[in-house]
Formats: sequence, C-alpha cells, structure tokens
Amino acid sequence: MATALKQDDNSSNQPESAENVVVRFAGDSGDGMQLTGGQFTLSTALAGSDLATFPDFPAEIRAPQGTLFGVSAFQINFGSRAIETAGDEPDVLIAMNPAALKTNVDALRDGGLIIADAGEFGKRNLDKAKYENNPLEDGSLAKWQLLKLDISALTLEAVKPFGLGNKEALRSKNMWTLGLALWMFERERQPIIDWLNTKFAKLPDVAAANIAALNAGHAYGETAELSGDGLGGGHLTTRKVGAAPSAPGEYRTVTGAEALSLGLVAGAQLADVPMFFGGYPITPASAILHHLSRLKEFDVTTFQAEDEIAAIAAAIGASYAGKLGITSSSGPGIALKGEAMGLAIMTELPLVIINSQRGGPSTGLPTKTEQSDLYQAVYGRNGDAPMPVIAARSPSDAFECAIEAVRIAVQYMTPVMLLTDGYIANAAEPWKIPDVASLEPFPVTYLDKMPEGGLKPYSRDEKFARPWIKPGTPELMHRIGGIEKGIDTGHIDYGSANHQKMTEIRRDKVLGVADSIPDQDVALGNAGGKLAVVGWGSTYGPIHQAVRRAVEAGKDVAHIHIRNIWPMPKNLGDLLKSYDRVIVPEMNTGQLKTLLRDQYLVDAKPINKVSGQPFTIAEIDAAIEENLS
Amino acid sequence: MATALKQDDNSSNQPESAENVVVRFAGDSGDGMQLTGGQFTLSTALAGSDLATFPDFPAEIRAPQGTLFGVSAFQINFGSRAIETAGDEPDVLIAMNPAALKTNVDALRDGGLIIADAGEFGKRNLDKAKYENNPLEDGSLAKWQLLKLDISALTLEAVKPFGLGNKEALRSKNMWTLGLALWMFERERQPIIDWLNTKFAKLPDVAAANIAALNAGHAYGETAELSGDGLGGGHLTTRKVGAAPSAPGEYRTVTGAEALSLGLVAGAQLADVPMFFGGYPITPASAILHHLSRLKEFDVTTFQAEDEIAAIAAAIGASYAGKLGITSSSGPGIALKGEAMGLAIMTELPLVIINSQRGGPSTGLPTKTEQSDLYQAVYGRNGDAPMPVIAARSPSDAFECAIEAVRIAVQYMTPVMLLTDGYIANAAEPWKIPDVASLEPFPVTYLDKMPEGGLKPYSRDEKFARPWIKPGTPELMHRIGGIEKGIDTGHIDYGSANHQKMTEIRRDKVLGVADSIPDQDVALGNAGGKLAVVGWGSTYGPIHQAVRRAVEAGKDVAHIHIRNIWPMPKNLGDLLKSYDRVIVPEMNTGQLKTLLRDQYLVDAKPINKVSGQPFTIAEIDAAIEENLS
Amino acid sequence: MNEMTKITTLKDWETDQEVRWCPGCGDYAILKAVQRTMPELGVRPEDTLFISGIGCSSRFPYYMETYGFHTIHGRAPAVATGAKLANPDLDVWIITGDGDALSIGGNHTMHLLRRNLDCQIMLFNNEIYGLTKGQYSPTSRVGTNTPSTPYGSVDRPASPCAFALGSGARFIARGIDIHKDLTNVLKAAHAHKGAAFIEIFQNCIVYNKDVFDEFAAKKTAASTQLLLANGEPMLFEKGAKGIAMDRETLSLKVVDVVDGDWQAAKVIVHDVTNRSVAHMLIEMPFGEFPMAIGVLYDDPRPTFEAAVVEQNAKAAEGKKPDLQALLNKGQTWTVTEDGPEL
Amino acid sequence: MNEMTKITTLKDWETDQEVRWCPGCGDYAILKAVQRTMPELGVRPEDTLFISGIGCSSRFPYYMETYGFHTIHGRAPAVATGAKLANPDLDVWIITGDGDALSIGGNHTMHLLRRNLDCQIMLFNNEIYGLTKGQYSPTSRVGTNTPSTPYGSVDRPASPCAFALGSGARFIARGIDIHKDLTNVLKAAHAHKGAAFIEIFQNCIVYNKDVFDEFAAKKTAASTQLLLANGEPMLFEKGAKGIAMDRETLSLKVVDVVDGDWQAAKVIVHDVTNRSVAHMLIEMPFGEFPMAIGVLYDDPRPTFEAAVVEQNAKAAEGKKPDLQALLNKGQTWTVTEDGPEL
Ligand SMILES: Cc1ncc(C[n+]2csc(CCOP(=O)(O)OP(=O)(O)O)c2C)c(N)n1
Ligand SMILES: Cc1ncc(C[n+]2csc(CCOP(=O)(O)OP(=O)(O)O)c2C)c(N)n1
Ligand code: SF4
Ligand code: SF4
Ligand SMILES: [Mg+2]
Ligand SMILES: [Mg+2]
Repeated sequence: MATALKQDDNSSNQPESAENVVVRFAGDSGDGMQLTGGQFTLSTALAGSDLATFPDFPAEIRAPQGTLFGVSAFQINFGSRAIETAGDEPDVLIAMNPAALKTNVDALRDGGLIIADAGEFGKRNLDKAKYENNPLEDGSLAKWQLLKLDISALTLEAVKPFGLGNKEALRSKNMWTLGLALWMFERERQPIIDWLNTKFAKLPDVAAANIAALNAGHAYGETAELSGDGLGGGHLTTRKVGAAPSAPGEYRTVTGAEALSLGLVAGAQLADVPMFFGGYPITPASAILHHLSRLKEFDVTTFQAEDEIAAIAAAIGASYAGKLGITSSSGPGIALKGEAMGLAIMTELPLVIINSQRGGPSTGLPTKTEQSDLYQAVYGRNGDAPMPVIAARSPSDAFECAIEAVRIAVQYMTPVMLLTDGYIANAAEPWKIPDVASLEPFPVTYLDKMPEGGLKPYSRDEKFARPWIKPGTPELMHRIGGIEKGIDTGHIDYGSANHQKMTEIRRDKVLGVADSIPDQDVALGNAGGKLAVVGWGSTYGPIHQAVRRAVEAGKDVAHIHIRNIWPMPKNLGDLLKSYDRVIVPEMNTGQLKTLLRDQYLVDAKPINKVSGQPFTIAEIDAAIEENLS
Repeated sequence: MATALKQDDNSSNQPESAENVVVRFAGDSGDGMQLTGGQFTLSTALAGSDLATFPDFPAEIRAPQGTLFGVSAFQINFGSRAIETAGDEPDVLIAMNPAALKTNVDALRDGGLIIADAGEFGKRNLDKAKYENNPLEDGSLAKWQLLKLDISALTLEAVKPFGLGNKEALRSKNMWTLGLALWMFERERQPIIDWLNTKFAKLPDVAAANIAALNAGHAYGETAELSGDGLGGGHLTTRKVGAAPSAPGEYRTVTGAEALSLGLVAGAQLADVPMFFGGYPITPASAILHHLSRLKEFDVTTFQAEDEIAAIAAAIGASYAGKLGITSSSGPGIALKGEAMGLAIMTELPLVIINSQRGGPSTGLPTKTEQSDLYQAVYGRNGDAPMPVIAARSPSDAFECAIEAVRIAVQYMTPVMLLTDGYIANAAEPWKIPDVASLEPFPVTYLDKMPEGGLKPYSRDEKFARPWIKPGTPELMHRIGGIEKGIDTGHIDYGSANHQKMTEIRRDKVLGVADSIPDQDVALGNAGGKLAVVGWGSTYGPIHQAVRRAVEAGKDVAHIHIRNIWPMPKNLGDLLKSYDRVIVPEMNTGQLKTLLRDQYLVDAKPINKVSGQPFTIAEIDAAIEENLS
Repeated sequence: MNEMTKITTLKDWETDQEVRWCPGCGDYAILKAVQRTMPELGVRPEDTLFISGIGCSSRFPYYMETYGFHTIHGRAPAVATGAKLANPDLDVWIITGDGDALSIGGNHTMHLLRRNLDCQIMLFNNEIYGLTKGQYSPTSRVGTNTPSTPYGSVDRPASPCAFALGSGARFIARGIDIHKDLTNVLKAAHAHKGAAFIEIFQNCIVYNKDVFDEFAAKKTAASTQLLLANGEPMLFEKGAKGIAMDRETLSLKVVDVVDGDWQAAKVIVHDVTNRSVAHMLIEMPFGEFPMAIGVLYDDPRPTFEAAVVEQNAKAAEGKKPDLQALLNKGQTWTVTEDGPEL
Repeated sequence: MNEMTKITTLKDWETDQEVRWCPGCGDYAILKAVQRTMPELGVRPEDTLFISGIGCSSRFPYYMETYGFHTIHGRAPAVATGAKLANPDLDVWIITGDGDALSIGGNHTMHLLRRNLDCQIMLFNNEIYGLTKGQYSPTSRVGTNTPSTPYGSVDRPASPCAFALGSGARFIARGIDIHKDLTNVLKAAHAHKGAAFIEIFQNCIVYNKDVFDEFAAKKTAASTQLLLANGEPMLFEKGAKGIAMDRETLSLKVVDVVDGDWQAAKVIVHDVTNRSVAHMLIEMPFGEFPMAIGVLYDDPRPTFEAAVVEQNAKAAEGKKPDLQALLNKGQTWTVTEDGPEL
C-alpha cells in the first residue's frame, strides 16, 4: 500500500522506502506538464519501478493562461510492486499555479503533500482561478502538507546566464520542478539531460538553460532544508521507491497508441503483407496516424483522408488491391464508418478498424476516456453484420491485441474491430520488449493462379475464408460488391435460399474465430466461487488491484478480463456460471453486461461509471464488498 | 382455411364460396402486374373482404423483357375472415410469360390453378426463361390445373377499334387479365373504370382501350366455357369470397408507406407543429418522401438532401428552428445517420427517424424485406446514446406508430426511431379510416418568454424534457451543441460529476417513456402458460395466424407482439416470465431476442429467417409444434 | 432594416462565456470584427443564428449573444439549410474552418452554394487542423510538415474560392483576420441575398504561424494585396501597377501604370458580376500576381428558401389542410352493421 | 503500352454476366464504347480495375472482364484512392452517376481531383436518379417533375465540369453516350497522366428520356455542338460560326465566319492548357452558345500516387525495416535476475 510523504519528525536523512507513490503534476497548458510527467515517467521506469500514468488534458483548445479550464495534469503511480492503475488519490500534488491547485487539490489524499509555485499566486492568477484569498496563506489547505516555493523566481535565477528573455526563461520552470521531483525520489538526471540535448540539438542555448534549471531544482532539494506549513517544522526528505520485481528482459516505456502502432507493424510483418493505413484526425485516435506516418520503411503507407468514410473506403480499396487495409478513429468517426464496414463484411476483405473510445454521445468529451462504444462495435451496423471485436486492456496489451486483430482479419478474410480508449492511448507503462523471433508468423497466401474447377471468388477454406486475389493477377479477374453474393461464384444473387445460406455463413465464419482463440482465463482468484468481477479494456487496472486486495483479505473473489468481446471464448459461459454472482464494472451504462446476459443468461450485474475518469480501486472495492454480502 | 378453385364437376353455375383465396399475379416488369394487383386489391377491399398483399419486385433495374430476373409479382390473400398474411401458397397463379411461370409456379399449392398467357410462350421467351420445352405443352405442370389463354391476341382483338400501335395495344393485357380475375371473384368493374378514366383523363383513347380490355376479359370469363388441362374437362367457375366481418366504419386500402406518411401528418397536426422532412432516395424508404412531397398544404416542407447525413442534419436544424424534423431512410442510409443521431440526443431536440428495413448487410437485397436493423436502432451509435424505438406491425398500424413517434419526440424532446420494413411499406390492407376528432391532441408549447430565475435551456419538466425554444424569440438566445452540456445551463461542461449525471438523465429520460405507454398486451391466447410466441414488426401476420390455428387446436400458446422496442412496456418482463417457454421469430439472426434476454433474463429462443421473404404460417406452425413438445 | 429594430452596440453581441482560443489566435480578431459589424447591419440578436461545425473556429457561436448551434464536424451547412427552410426569417451565419468546410464537409458546402441558400458562410482558413493539434488540411501547401505528414504533405491543396465558384456560388469574397476591411466584406456578404461565401485568412499562431505573412503582413501589403472595389480599376502598389488582360494568351497579366494613367495600361475595371474574370482573379498565382482581397464576385440569383416557400405556398393555394379529408382520400367503402356497401 | 501485352479484342473485355439495364438505355452504348476502346489502349484486363458506386451506371464493372468493385453509394473515388495507392500499376477507371458522384459522393470526387490521383472518372450524367426510380438529381434542371418533386424541382443544378474545375481537375472532357467520338475522349483521358474527368451525357430512357436532345440529337448537332480539338479553331455550324473573345465584356461570344476566314473573325484556337478559357467554355450558357464537347482542358501535373510512392521510398531510403530495432527504440533498460540496470 501507498505510503506517502509523511511528516518527517525523526529528521533522519535516510531515504524512506515506499511501496508506491502517486504524484500529480498540474499546471497551465503552457507549463509543459505532460512533458514533465513523461520525463519523470521515463526516469522512474529506468529505475525499475513499475508504474502507470494518467495524462489528464484540458479540452481541446489551448485556453488563455491561468484559467481553470486550461489546467493540464499528469499523474503517475509508481512502486516497487506491480502497479495497475494511475492511483486513486495522489500523495503529492505539484501545482504550478492557482488554477492547477484549485482543480486538483480535492483529489489529494488527506495529509498529502502540496508543492506550489508561490511565484504564480499573484492577484491576477488568483482571480482567474476564482480564489478570493490566496489559499497558500489563508489556512484553507490545512489538512495537507504545504510547501511553497517561488519556482518562477528560482528558475529565472538558474537560467540567467543564458540571456534568454523572461518568457523564454520561464519555460524552463517545468524542468526546475522535474529536477526537484527527481531529487525527491532519487532518480537519475542523466537520461533527461540526454533527452534535452537531443531535443534542442539545434538550440544549444535552450538545451543548456533547461539543463541548468533541472540541475538547479535538483540541487535545491539537496541543499535547501525544505520545510513548510503542515510539515510540522520537519523537513522534506527523499523517498526511494525501489524497483518492482519484473521478469528479466529489456524494457522501455510505451503508451497505448505507440504499442498499438507497433503491434500493427508487427502484425503486418508476421502476415507478410504491406500495410495501408487510412485515417482522419480525431482525438484521441490521431496518435496512431502520427506514429505510423513515421514508419514508412516498414512498408507502411499512411493516407490522411478527407473524412472517416473515405479513410475506411480507401482501406477497403487497398485490401482489395492486396495490402492490409487499416483504419482508425474514435466514437463519432466510427459511427460514420458503419456503412462501409458492411461493405467489408459483404465483400469479405481483411480490414482492421481501431476505435480509441472517448466520452460520448456525440462530440461528447473528446479528451476524456470511456468504454461506451462496445454496443456500436458489436451491433452498430445495418443488417446482420457480424464482425470480430477485441479489446486491449493496457498499453502493452495493445501490442498483442493489434497483432491478434491482424491475424483474425487475414486468416478469416473479415473486418475486425479493435477497441482501445483515451486512457490506454495516452497512458504509459513499462513494457518488456517482445523478442521478435518468438512471435509466430502467419503469412498470408494470395490465390495467384486459376484453381482446378475454375475461379470461385466466394469458395471457402476450412475457416470459411474466401481466397484473397490481387488485381494484377492474370486470369483471375473477378468482380465484387455490396449486393448479396452467390455462394461460391460471388455473382450478384437475390435468391431467397442463397441469402439465408450466406447470412449463416457470415455468422458462422465469425463465430468460428472462437476456435482460434485461447480459453478465457481467470486473471486472479479461483475458477468458480462466490463472486466474479468481469471486466474488459482499460478497467483492468482498478479491477485487478481491488480483486487482489480482496483476495489478500481472504475473500472469495475472482477477476476475469475479456479480450475477445466477439466472438467470446468458448468456455466463458461455463466459467461465469461457476460463480454465485457476476458483476461487470464498465465505464458506460452497461454494455458488456448485455452481451453476457444475452449469450449466457447469467445474472451479470452492471457497475457503471461514466464520468470521463477511470474507476478508482476504491470504487471497485466497494462494489465487491456490496456484492459479497 | 383456404379453399381454392377446384375441379368443378357438378357443373353448377352457382359461385362457390371460399373462406380465403390467395392469388398471385406474375409477369414481366413491363406488364404492369403491380398495378393489376393494386386494382384487384381495391376491388376486393370494396367488396368488404379482408386482405393482405405482398408485392414482390424484381431487383432495382428494369431488366430486359422476358428474363427471369425481370419478373414482377403481386400476391393477394383475401377472405371472409380476418386475414393477416399474404398467404403461404397461392391458389391461383396468373403467369403472363414463361419467366413468370418458372419463377413462381413452385410456390403454387398442389392442385392450384395456373392461368397462362399462351401467346407469350414462343421460342424466344421460352429461351429467355431457360425452358427447353414449352411447359404448357410438355405435361410438366400436371400437378396443377392449367388454363392456357392467348391473352395477348385476345387483348389485341379487344382494343382494335382504338387504332393503337401493337406495342401500345399490348399494354392493356393487364387490364384484360384483371377483367378475367374480377369475373372469377365476382368483383365490381366500376371502380376500376373510374380509376382508368381519371388516370388517363388526358389520353381518352388509352382510357377507352384499357376499359375495353377490362370488359373483354370479364366478358370472356362470363361467356367462354373455360376449360383446360387438369380441369378434368370441367369448367372454370366463379368463386365468391364474401365480406369479412369488420367493425362498422369507413374503409380504404392503404400501404405501409402511405399510412406512415399520413400518420406523420396527423402527428404533426396533433402536436400543432409544422413538419420538416429531410430525405434522400433509397429503396424502400423513398415512398415516404414521395407521399409527403404532395402534402404541402399540410404545412409540410420536404427537402431532398444531398445525402442521408445532410437529410438528418437538416431535420435537426429544422427542429432547432422550431419545426418538427423528420428523416427517413433504409439500412445503409440509417447507418450513415448514426453520428447525427448522437447530436440530436445530446442537444435534446425532437426528431423522428424512420427506417424502412431491407435485406442486409451493406447494399444487400434492396428490394427484399428483413428486420435486421433492430440492433442498429437500439445500439448503433457511439457513446451511451439512448433513444426510443418503436416498430410498426402492419400498414395500418404504421399510422398509429407514426403518431406515437411524434408524440414521444415532442413530449420528451428526443429523437425517436420508427422501424418499418420493405414488406409493410409496399403491402396494402383495408384500413378503417380513423375519425380525426377521436385522435388525442398533444400540442407542444414553446418556451417563449424569460422564465423566472433566468434562462436555463437544459432545465427539465417532470418528463425530464428540456424546453423547446424557437430562434426568433426575443431574450431567449442560447447556444447548443454536441459537447457535453452542463446541467440546467446547457453550457459546455467537461466536468466528471456533470457527465455522470447527464448520462444518467439521458438514460432515465428515455426509460421514462415507459410511463407513457400502455402495458404489453397479449394479442392472442392467455397471459401465462406453456408457450409465448413473441414478435415485433411485420411478422405479426404469420405469427398471429399460426397462433390462432394452434389455439383453435386447443394448444396453450399465446402471441405477444411488441411495439415499443425501447423502452419496453413495464410489465413485459413479468409477462414473459409467466410462460414456460418463449420463442422469438424474427427475420434476422436473433436481435429482439438479445434485448429480451438481456433485460429479463428469460430464455427466449430465436426462430430466424433471413431469406428476404416474410415467414410463412407453416414455418411458425412448425416452430410452435417443436417448442410445445 | 426593420425600423422597429432597437439599435445595438458591440456589447449586445457578446456572451458571458469565456473565450477559449489560444492567446493571439486570429479568431479573436474575426470575432471582434463580427461583433463590431452586427450593430451596423441593423439586425436583432434574436433573429440571428450562428451555426458551426467542429474546429477551433467552430467555437465561435458560443461567443455571440444570438441563437447558436455548434453542430458536428462538417455538417453545419446541412443543419443551416434545415433551420433556414424552417424559418426563412432567420439571419443565418455559418462559421467553419478549412477542415470543417472543405475536408469532411466539402459536399454540404457545395450543395448549399449551388442551391443558393440565403446565408453568410465564413470559412476561417488557417491551412491547418487547429483543434486536433496541427495536422495538415486540404488547404495546406505541398510540403507542410505536421504530425501526420512528418516528411511533408504531398497533396495538392484545394482553393476555397475556386471550389466555391465551381460549386455555383454567386458571392465570393476574401478577407484577412486582422484587416480593418473585413467589416466591409462582411457587410457586402450580408447585403447579398443568397449564399455569400467568404474566405478569411486566419492566423493559427500555434500550429501554422504566419503562413499568410507573405501577403497579409501590413508592411508589404501595398505590393502583395490587390484590394478590389466594384467599378474601380484593379490597381495595387499604390496605383503603380494594375491587372490587365493579355489578349494573346487570354489570361491576366500585371502591367505597370505610369502616372496613374491606368486606362492607357488597359487595367481592368472590377465588375463584381463578371464570372470569368472572377475565376481568373481567384486562380491568379500568388507571387507572380498579388493576392486578390475583397469582394471578388457578387451576382445574385433567386434563393433556395424563397423558391421553396413560394412553391409550398403555391401548392397549398386554395387547398384546405383538412386531415380527415386527406385520410378519406381515394376509393373508400363503408361497413355497416349489415356488412359493407360501396 | 507494354510490348509484351497480348493484343486484345472487344470480346476479351466482355463478361459472361447478363447486362441488366433497361432496353434502350444509354449505358449500353457507353459500355460498348469502352469495350471497343480498351483494345486500342494496349492494356491488359488483369491490370485494369473498374470501381463504381451505386446507381444504374455503377453496375458497369460487372460487365467488364477486368477486376471490378461495385462499392457503396458515393464512395468509389475513396475506394479507388486506396486501391491505386496500394498498387499504382493498376489502370483505374471510376464509373459513377450524377447522383453517385455529385450528390452523396461530391466530397470524394473533389478530393480525388485535387489530389490528382491517376485514373479515369466517367460520370454518366442522365440528370436523374435512375436506380431509385427517377427522383431528381443535383444536375436536374429547375422544374424537373419527379416523384420527390411533384411540383417541379427548385434547386439550381450543379455543373459537373465546373465542379471538377473548381476542385482542381487537370483534365476535363465531355462526351455523349451514342456519339462516335466518345472513343477519342476516352483515349485522351487514358493518355492523361492524372485524374481525368469525363462527363458523359447519358440518356435514361425511362425516367428522363431525351433531355439532352437539344444538343445530342444528330440532326441538329452541327449547330448545337462545339466539337473541340486542340490547336484547332473553335468552329461549329460547319465552320460558319465560331467562338471568339469579347474584348469589352471579357467573355465569350459567337461570331459569324465568312468564307471560312476564321482568323478574320478572331475565332479562338483551342488550347487545352488554357484554364481560363476552359472555365468559359464550361460555363457557356447553352442556347445562346453551342454545347462544348470533347476535351475541354488537359494540362497534367504530378500525380498523387507518384508523390506518395516517391516519398515512401525516400523516407525508407537507407533504412532497414528491422522490427526488433523498432521495438527497442528510445530509452530502454534491462532487468536481470538481480533487478534492473540501465
Ligand atoms: C466526425 C469527426 N471527425 C473528426 C473530428 C475531429 N476534428 C475536430 S475539428 C477537426 C478539424 C478542424 O480543422 P478546421 O476545420 O480547419 O478548424 P480549425 O480548428 O483549424 O479552426 C477535426 C479533424 C470530429 N470532431 N468529428
Ligand atoms: C447510402 C445509400 N443511399 C442511397 C442509396 C440509394 N441509391 C442508390 S443509387 C442512387 C442514385 C443513383 O443516381 P445516379 O448516381 O445518378 O445513377 P443512375 O442510376 O442515374 O445511373 C441512390 C439514391 C444507396 N444505395 N445507398
Ligand atoms: S490552435 Fe490555432 S486556430 Fe486553434 S485556437 Fe489556437 S491559434 Fe487559434
Ligand atoms: S432507369 Fe434509366 S439509367 Fe437506369 S437502366 Fe433504365 S434507362 Fe438506364
Ligand atoms: Mg483550420
Ligand atoms: Mg443519374
């Protein structure tokens, strides 16, 4: 359990060891908090701690400085044991201005530490944050520890030698703060210095100033006897969060968007087929487009289309032409692609559709996370239009899921929907880098000559997949389209019996995917028992932690996390029926629970949260408690 | 039960009385079979028989004459008792050419009657229909009664006096055939003559020729001693199908598309709000656009948009501006509207969305019927996007459903999806014309002055509906949009608690619609018992007939037909649980059954048909049989 | 102008919502220009409707104390069409961006223009997707480096005004966010009965800073901008240069004007109703030519909503909206207790 | 032309599928024209890809013995873009209708044109929605009576070629379904490297019979058609009339040509690279002017797929697609049995 920075009344200089600590950096959008958080993450990962992060952006537009809605925050939970969530309550809040303090302080654990840049708490900023009095002075923060530093002034001082303008100079505030944070948790500065030197290779002055600020912050921690309100006259000391036990291997940090992009590249390589990616920018899906457009040497073509429909249509065209078509968007954009998904289903072409879910409905909450597109993924098309759906649970899981999506698409000649969400897309975690040699290839074969008995574009293999034929292949000219196709021939066929049969084939083909996926496992706890907590996607972390606590407390609870949303693993029904109760926490109003109840007639109870924020462990704890009694 | 035209060996000249007869007119697309069927329907309705029809069009494009895929058919089932389906098997098939015979004869009841235009059975037409020999001559039709007439020649003869060209003259073949059919079933010719005179008011020659053909066909029946193969040397006589007992009142025939259009007009009048209809042509939804564009005097503005998205977007714009926005399409077009539906949900504007379902997925089977868009209706949007859904069961029910959809939309300030299908849209049935005075008005009130406490565009009444404010109203200027809205104020609000609350409000508002709808009734049979057959939409007919048979045979079966697909009637769960078994016949792979199982955890068993054709009674019979044993 | 209309001031057009663009964004200047212009148009806030799609620019309606609808990406023209048909008395303004209007929304833009719905369309062209953090847009120049084009964009850009003309627009103008003349362009657009298309060069200082400087910068404006005025010769460089027609190549050319004698130099007099010349002005390659600013084309035609209203009225003429009669239409029959009768 | 390419005949381009248009439909003539032209292009069926949307016209690919994709309504240009980027060696033909290309699909059409994807776009303009049984389309003239406009349509029609030009097209041509010259237009389009836009006037004999007769009818063709040929004077009426530039109004006019002396009449020589004149030819009001038929504009620019291919190659230059290295990119650390080390 988290031990946070507590009052240090033994004056010892030894770093205190903490199992895990939650730190939240909060500042104005212009203050570079995401960057600070990202670099802190890196240094923490390099120290071997396990970690999870939660970048919490403001709404889309850069807000005027100092306003409440312009606050950008980055939370990291790191520890010497397995970390699965970004933490319920921060132990430390670093607040770069009044607005950042106001919007974030309530989440801080009672007794937690506030480090505030007192230099920014002038009248104007206080007004903008709608503070009548200066909270650093009026005692309103009494239940927390408070450390006031004039970070602005300290930074200006530190970078003075580089002769930057005031505005420019203040840009290094975040590095000063990072320096202090690194000191607090005994992290190495060198990787950050290297990074700064690379980043500002063309602006050596800026690099030097930033490094100076970083060092100054660090030095400040080391030399100043930090004390403040609520520190009880004690000093702030460093906390060492040790390395988490993890399997030997090479590691890096990875965000969900990165891991997913890498997984797609890996999938295409394993399938031995070039990739065509059609996208249209939308938050939070754009990151995948951005990542892939840098990977052209991997036979990746990216196409920024005029809209989401064109993006999927182009991907379908590319698949027909023999590349692997991939498209990606978020809720509203996925809604627009529905008609074209039907075309891919009817023409039985491989296609991967990625949905980085965000808060809905409509434009909703573009920068907040949610899991409310499961219905849309499974059911959201005209006609009987079955499509495999899989969901990633975490950044590193996204890598594997992407490969799996590609495998299903090419082996079954079908579109596949891969669900991720805003939280996974932006969150970072340490990732044991897979050994490429250990990944199993699944090379596709195109039909490239006339089969005996003539060309039948809708004949099927044992998986019910039809052949993939590249235009350009002599003799195999054929035509496909969205009207019902005749069995085997693929010609237009309006016949009654044919439609019945083809509908069944399409259904059975997709159901058949279940033959190629592993049985559902139990992530934690026993198979069978009193209570199963069933999740999918990014709720993995809080569910897992809560179930772990419950199991450790001797309770009969299990965690089941479903990756294959459709079709589901074959044993899932029996597994669920082996529990007295099943609860399904979801960041929506109860969507997976519909599938479970429909498919298995189990009394799955929904536990729902739709606030744009991930579940806290405590919320799942409470649900477990309630359902065990 | 149907008694069809049988061998007439008592040579009696008295019309035989039949409980119901199924007649199928089949010919080339150019032969005017839909028209013939329509007029026969009218005359039958005028005679007071109950009836149901099933127009069976060829695929979209006019095919070259005489081809198999160019056959157009029209089936009518009429009787002196309640008729609910167009009939499983025709008793009489009128085949205007070899292709029509070939594609339709197999459905004919053993011993049924074929009337064929022998004049069209030349080599060319036989070839086109892929007949090696002339089936009228080679004995292959032996299990049916066969009457060969050279209708073409007889028609030419009849219209000779009018000096039309050969091609023009042959156009009257269908009227000749209709004349014969009218004779066979002792129907009045006058209404048809009136109709022809009106239709061809500007072409009196054409009118006269058609009337002459009609009279000639009729006279032919009366005077010729009709005999043929399989008639066993007997004569064809007339069959009188009496009037069905029906409630006193004024009647007319109506197709689903007509009734639905009329219902929308009625709904708008009852709500006292002008209608704006935005559509984009698509089969089979276009008919609604066509009907409404003729009703401008009812304060109806129709707008043919550039695509389905523009059609719904314009309807939303019109609703914001204070009219009732309505949009209509079929499967693929509805898929395109998904994103905009989210906008209507978020902005809480009234909107009616009509989906005339057709065979899917993708372009699918545009002219065939299916019920496979229920998933899309209930679940097919991004985010938690609840929307009321209702489904019409028959042409005349479509009128009431349209009014109901309008009522829910304006009373709850919400988009509403109204489901119909290709079968309902095109089928005709007798309709007891409602007394307008008996329809309950539900006039809307716009907010038109500043309320006490100031303007709160997202404040709510007891139904959770927000006020409807027309631009142009002084003082009440306000802004809405697709981003999450703050409680009451409607300002942009990204807050966590607010989103949670608003999501719940949107859900609860829609669930609250259940307070304003009647309890689910049992259409036939007892509440509680061995087996409930639960349907929705256009499967009403075959289910009802099959259950009637079963009940009459003493079986413990009930028919429940759900109009309110979402939210469902409050008593539905308990009602379903009062049966030992529940089966759900649907023209899809099992969509309503998902809702029932999810909502009530009842073991609803799907009975599915996806052949583009309505269920036959026999198919439901079989399902009942199987599930009773 | 309705004589009863109360006289408004800039303040009457401001909402209480905090404006949320990046400090320094060109959108602020446009907002102020609009708020400054509205009082001069003699219109009432309650009759005014701002409709936008999605993008930084599309936040605009929240800041106007009028009716407003922030719709979905690309669909503002369609929503506007419905609103205007539902209430033709509304004064409809569409606010959109280069992505919103020309990428996802190109089709609706074109159909609104060809139908000629009476409204003003203000396209904030910053040659970038601002809201989604800086990807290239259909108007970005070849080679634009963005997160989605790390090696530079390769697509040939669209020209908003050429697109509008090809779509059948009857009013086309160009303005610059911080240019004081913007007000006049807005007034001309408002005066035009029908769809008025205005491309406004807008500086996205975060993702595409100063891309328009080559002609928008004040210091060089005299030689880089051709400020158009109807009935006036097409002069720039303080009258030292003008635009004339090259009779050989049948295309425009820049000519020197000596001593102000533009007639001698055969400088063209701007006729806002000349569609062919408008086409040439729009397509003049910048660099070789100055950038044409102001009203390029203005030649009204009957509007869509007027035609719809007229047709609706005509079709309804003399007909009574009798619902019962409508239901009873066609051939009917009566069933009495004894059975049916015709 | 690949020298190895086997010589094909019309038969090689016909499928075994029954053609399902209405007897007499103009589509038949176009199909035959294409099947007749393909052998002359020296291309191979297996390298040829026909992509269509939805509509009567869009059934076309089923009848061509090539690769073919009958996609969804309006999206053919987008599908084609993906296919061509995936395999730039394919010879891509897009078949579309006035509804498919200009109503639901207008946006994709415009973006394909501005990007300049190398392909041929054949727009079958019959000024009606054929497949859905005769509603008016964006090209239908004002007053068209259809099931959805029982009182006549009121929308101003779009001009396909003007739209194409406004979208940045670099090749624009017009043809007539039954006109023998259609083959030449197709050949010119195929020869053009880049997006070649062809509007074909197509007679829908069921729902919009003979609407083009006023200029398509053979007997009056001499006076109603201006048949364009590059480098040739713009003459019609058997040389008795021509098109010249009105120097006053800066627009086109019809002039009489006496004794074949077109130079004297200042008749314009058609230069397919003159974009301004192309604009005027496209917008010439029919009646007052003849209808311009043939290649109106042809001035190639680099193509989209070539630029993409080039950039991809350049970006990959010297880089090895080493997946393991990619995964290991950035700062990594190693965990041994004893814990982490940098
Ligand atoms: C359906 C849909 N697709 C994509 C997006 C994401 N998106 C929002 S604004 C925008 C582009 C904005 O560019 P522009 O219209 O030029 O406006 P600007 O922000 O530059 O003013 C995009 C791609 C969205 N909101 N909805
Ligand atoms: C998404 C969608 N909307 C509507 C339709 C119905 N639809 C099919 S073709 C068509 C228009 C056809 O017109 P055009 O493109 O001019 O082709 P034509 O039939 O005249 O050759 C329409 C509206 C459809 N198939 N899909
Ligand atoms: S991102 Fe650009 S366009 Fe958007 S508000 Fe900031 S400066 Fe303006
Ligand atoms: S409806 Fe018209 S366009 Fe379609 S096939 Fe028939 S004649 Fe041709
Ligand atoms: Mg922009
Ligand atoms: Mg057409």
